[in-house]
Amino acid sequence: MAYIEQLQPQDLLEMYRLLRLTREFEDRLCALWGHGGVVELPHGSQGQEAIAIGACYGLRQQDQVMPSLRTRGAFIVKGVPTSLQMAGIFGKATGPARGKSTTHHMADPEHGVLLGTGLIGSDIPVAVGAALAFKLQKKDNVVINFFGDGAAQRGDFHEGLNFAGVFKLPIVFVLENNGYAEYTPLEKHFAGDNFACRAEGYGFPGERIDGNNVLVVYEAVQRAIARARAGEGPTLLECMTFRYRSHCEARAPEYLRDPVQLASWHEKDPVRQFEAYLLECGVLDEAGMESIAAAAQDEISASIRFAEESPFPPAAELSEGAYAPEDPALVGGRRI
Amino acid sequence: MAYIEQLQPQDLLEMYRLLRLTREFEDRLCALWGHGGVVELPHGSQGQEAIAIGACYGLRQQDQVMPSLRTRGAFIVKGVPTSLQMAGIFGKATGPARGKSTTHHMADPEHGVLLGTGLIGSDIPVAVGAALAFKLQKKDNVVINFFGDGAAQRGDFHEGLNFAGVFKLPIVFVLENNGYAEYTPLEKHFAGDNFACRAEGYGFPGERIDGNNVLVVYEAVQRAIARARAGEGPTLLECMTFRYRSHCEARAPEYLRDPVQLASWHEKDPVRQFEAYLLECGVLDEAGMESIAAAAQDEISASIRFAEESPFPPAAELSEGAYAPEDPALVGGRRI
Amino acid sequence: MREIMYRDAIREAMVEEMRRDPSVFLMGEDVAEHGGNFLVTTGMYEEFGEERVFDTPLSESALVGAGVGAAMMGMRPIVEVMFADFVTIAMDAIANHAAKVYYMSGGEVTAPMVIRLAAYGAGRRSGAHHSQSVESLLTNVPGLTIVAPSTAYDAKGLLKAAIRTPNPVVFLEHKMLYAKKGEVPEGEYLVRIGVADVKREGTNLTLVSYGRMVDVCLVAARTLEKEGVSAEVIDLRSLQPLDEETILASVRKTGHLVIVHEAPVRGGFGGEVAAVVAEKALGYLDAPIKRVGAPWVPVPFSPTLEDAYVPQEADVIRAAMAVMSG
Amino acid sequence: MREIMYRDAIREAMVEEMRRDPSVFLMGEDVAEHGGNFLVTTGMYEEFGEERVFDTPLSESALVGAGVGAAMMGMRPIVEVMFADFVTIAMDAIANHAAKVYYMSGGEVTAPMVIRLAAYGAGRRSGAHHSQSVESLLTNVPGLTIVAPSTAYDAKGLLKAAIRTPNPVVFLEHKMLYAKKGEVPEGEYLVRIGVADVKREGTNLTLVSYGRMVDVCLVAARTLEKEGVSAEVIDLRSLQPLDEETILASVRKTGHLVIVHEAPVRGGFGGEVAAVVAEKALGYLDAPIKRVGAPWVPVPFSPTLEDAYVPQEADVIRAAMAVMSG
Ligand SMILES: Cc1ncc(C[n+]2csc(CCOP(=O)(O)OP(=O)(O)O)c2C)c(N)n1
Ligand SMILES: Cc1ncc(C[n+]2csc(CCOP(=O)(O)OP(=O)(O)O)c2C)c(N)n1
Ligand SMILES: [Mg+2]
Ligand SMILES: [Mg+2]
Repeated sequence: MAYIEQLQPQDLLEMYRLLRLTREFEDRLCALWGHGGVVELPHGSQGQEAIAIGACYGLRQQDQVMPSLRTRGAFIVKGVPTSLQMAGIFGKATGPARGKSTTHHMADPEHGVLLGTGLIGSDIPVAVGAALAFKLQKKDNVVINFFGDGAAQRGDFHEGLNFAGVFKLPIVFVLENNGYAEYTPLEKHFAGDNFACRAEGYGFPGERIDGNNVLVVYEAVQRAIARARAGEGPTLLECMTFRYRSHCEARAPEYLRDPVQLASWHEKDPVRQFEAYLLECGVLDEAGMESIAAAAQDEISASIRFAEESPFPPAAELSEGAYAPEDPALVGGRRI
Repeated sequence: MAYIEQLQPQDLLEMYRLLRLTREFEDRLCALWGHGGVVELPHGSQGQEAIAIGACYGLRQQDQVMPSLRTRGAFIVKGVPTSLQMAGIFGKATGPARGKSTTHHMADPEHGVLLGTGLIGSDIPVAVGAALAFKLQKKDNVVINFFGDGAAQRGDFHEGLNFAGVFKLPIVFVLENNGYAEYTPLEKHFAGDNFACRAEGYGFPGERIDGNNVLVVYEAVQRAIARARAGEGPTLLECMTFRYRSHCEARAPEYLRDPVQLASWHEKDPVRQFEAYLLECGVLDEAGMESIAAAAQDEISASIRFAEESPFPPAAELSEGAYAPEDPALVGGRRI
Repeated sequence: MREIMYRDAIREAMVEEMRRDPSVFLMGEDVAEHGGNFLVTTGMYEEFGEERVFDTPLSESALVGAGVGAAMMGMRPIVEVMFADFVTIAMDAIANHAAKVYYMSGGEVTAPMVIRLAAYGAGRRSGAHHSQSVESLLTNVPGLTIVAPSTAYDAKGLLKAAIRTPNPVVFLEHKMLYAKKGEVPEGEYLVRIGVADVKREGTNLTLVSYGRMVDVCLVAARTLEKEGVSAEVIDLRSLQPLDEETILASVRKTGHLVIVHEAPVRGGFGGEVAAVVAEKALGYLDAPIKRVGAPWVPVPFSPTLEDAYVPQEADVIRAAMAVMSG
Repeated sequence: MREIMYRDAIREAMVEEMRRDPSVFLMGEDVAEHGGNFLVTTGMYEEFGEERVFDTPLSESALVGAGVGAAMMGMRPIVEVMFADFVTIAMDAIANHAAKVYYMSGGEVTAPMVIRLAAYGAGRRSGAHHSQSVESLLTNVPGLTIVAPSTAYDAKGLLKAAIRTPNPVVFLEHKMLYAKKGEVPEGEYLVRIGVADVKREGTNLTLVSYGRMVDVCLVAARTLEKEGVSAEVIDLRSLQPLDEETILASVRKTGHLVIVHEAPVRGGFGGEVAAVVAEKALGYLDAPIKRVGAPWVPVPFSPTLEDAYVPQEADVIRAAMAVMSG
């Protein structure tokens, strides 16, 4: 395991902090839902955090991530302030795009987050296009594209991965296989044995890995990134995981799911798992654990306060910004 | 090879007749192009005939075929009169849909030909839907869906095959891999080693076979059909072949292609190959060969005459038939 | 009479038709056990079983495309597209295949199917990709039939008619109408496709609308009454075919026309209505035709912005007063 | 002045912009060695090499989607969709992504790209899926800019402007115009997007058109002259933005309006033009507004049918005479 061996204790602690912060964000958000304030319907990533943290840890600022609906951790690792995210979830003017779009698919060029889309899977060709830009610009940056097992059934998954394979683009496809597309279990939308094998049909490697082990994810993604930066092309990583919450907060966690299966996954909790490892190898102690937990609590509390206290965007801003300012020498006429 | 062993001499002779007739149709059509009469731009299937003949031979009338742009033989085996096809190519009222549509994507419910589309690959989900109907209707008919290596890069290939796999539908996907999508060679639109492996990602078998050997194709398709009729689901067959003509008659056969490669495929000609086999095993002799060839010539000559002598549809028919007649109790108002 | 919700009326139409005709079936994403995110198909899986009510993979193009293929082979599929915004990934199956089947086959093949573009429109803080009014992406496509009911009664009657027609029908369901209650007879009835409904009679202003905006027009009409303006409110119910006669008869009577829809104005269906009147009843117009619609931007997420995005009673009244005084 | 074909003008615009700006590149199906089925991109691969002119797999959704992603990252892609009819499989990337990038990102990200919807329209016996006029699938989508040049001069000038704008532009090329010759200056010039062109001055009838139908209107105008009708012919050139002022100024002068496009009438862009006039120049109209367009059917294949499908001079004249006598 070449890459994780190079991780220093502070790296491990930082990964742990990011895991805790992400978990804290999601738990607090889900708890707030229904009690006013939260406007954007939460699609909790609890149980899947290791994928986003492991995949994004150590990325360059210029490296781009295209998050899925369930990759809160990607925003956090890339440095998108939790206060900005929370404000956006509250629909406030201090959120992304001053409230014009949801945070689910927010863009943050400053931190290397690509603008996504509400159409699951349609973001894949767009992420591939960002990787194409890097290749054409001769930059050795990479794109990490997250999506779920459901998204993998979209035509855009196929066209996007084939396109990336043909041009050997610097992109890592991180498939979060949590066994469900909304309320449809995997066996009802997929007859294959695994998704990793699909990579062969595009001419690049695919691998199924444990998505609940942050170090396993980190190792696999770093290997894929090295390939990508070296111009050797894409990699598909199928990360096996499970979500604790329902598809969204409109339903209870057990809705249309087996409580036993749910419980079994709690056993493999990515945060606790990593925590136990760190305690065991002495990188972390109870005190450190507590302070990291407390810091996470404080940050999210502050973010919620920020969101609550922020103003809504004035209605007047509605009609601004459908078009970037254009040189009058190039464009005239009336938009409407 | 279970299925070809059951073929009787008259079956082999009939397959040979169909191969010759298809070749004759295509050669005469390409020769006519540019000399008036032919309205529909020919996309010759010369060199690939064994796929259509081998795949469609022995199909039930109720079995449906969804041809590709290069599956002339499918129309012929399914019994669509060559005179009707030729008349359509001439744009005559005696052609499919009385000239309203091209013959490329003609429908012929009487002979089990599904309405295709000019959008390469978009026909796949539609063919899958026909197979879905058979399953819902509890009929053990099958659908044979032909398409090329280019079409296999469309999102609809992916969505269609996954859909068919999930519902175990009675359909056989026949991929005509002729190494080109129009003028783009395979290596420029595909980085994988083969297409057959993609089937694994959909949960059903895929196989690469010799598309220039009509018996090899027949055997593989019959096996797949048996699976399909038994409710065991789809199969993907990648048939390796090559087209002698250019993508269409707008260009010469050698245009953007290697003459040596072209010549090498002529060595593997599906018609001559089968002919040699039949002569060798004594099913066919020179005399029989001649009479079959002569009959094919006569039929195509007659079809061309029929097409030439047929009238064009009167302009008045233009605006009829966008909607099936509707019960006035259900629909009123103005269409336009 | 019994009052039920728009969503229940849609379900009732599907259930009645599926009991009547074994070739009718429903497929879509999470329409079976789950019963749909807007509870439209709740209970149907339990009654009809997984052979006639089933979930599909997350593949809208295959979903609608397979519907076309099944329809061509004698079935009568109802396909639910979870959010109308997703029509962009099913456009080809709708516009290039379903719509052209009958013509391209010279009348030998039909594609009797209903494509339910569910939960269209703004109002639920769903963002730019779950809130659009997509009708104009389809209104210039010959071969399609397009309906957009505004009441539970029409939803049931139109959907039953749609399921029975031999041609493909696009059925638009506004997400903010799902919970709206209305009188709906228990039993069998049909609403003719292509026939508008005069929701309110009036003498000096015609308000033409469809979908969610019909109610906005009705509220505006009551206010206008106080201003001395007697507004007639027409619910098109169907965009294709279009009930030109009802529109023209009203305009000939009132001499004033305001067209209201939730979609943005430019390139919206309101232009078609205005053009029909400007060609066939121009002489009866006493004032310019005005259109009310959303501003020229994607649908925003934040409540303050989204609420301002959706045309309101005030917008209709402003346009109406301008027309009356113009 | 030098006369070149429409297709050559399009190529010249791309070549000049690629020489000027290294971030501009071209991708599409068979645009490189092959140079495109309509010879539009011939020679570009030879000049710019495979890094800036390259073929893509048969994947229109990925083609346009990747264009959006590359544009968001600082490139200026020109993506060629081989036939405009295929827009149905790239709709999502165009309408749901490219069009919304700037708004959804709060102005932090732009998607400067040109989507060349090539070879649209009827006339070459190409059948229902290679002959459509698809503009109305896009004219109700905020965020897009849509141009449809009718001459070689405009094609070059508009495309150069389109490549330089920071917003996504849909560029419509009519297949029957590719071989049409016109005067085109050798060097650098731009045609402003959103500005219509008065192709012919007239005093008592306004013919508004775009794309291939502009020439049909010009021929009709000459014939009408003999009938004593002085027709002004306006080539919109851009549908979004729309040059309302030029349309309105003309109608205020002539008092008569006929709108002509190749797409079917119902739901076509002609409705938008009629609505603008019916709102802003109604008082100046001396007669009903008429629209001329294709019948309500898919584009047929057979020559006799396809020729009858495309609006002809006679159709324009018939409508014009009806308006003048109405
Ligand atoms: C094109 C499209 N179809 C359907 C939906 C509705 N939808 C939102 S999330 C989702 C399931 C996604 O499943 P998956 O990709 O596995 O991601 P997960 O939610 O499991 O993380 C669906 C069907 C959508 N947003 N876009
Ligand atoms: C969606 C779509 N894109 C592009 C085209 C133009 N086109 C027609 S045939 C073809 C190549 C098809 O290649 P393949 O599927 O391998 O079939 P082949 O012609 O080799 O038999 C292309 C790109 C089309 N008709 N439809
Ligand atoms: Mg999932
Ligand atoms: Mg091929």
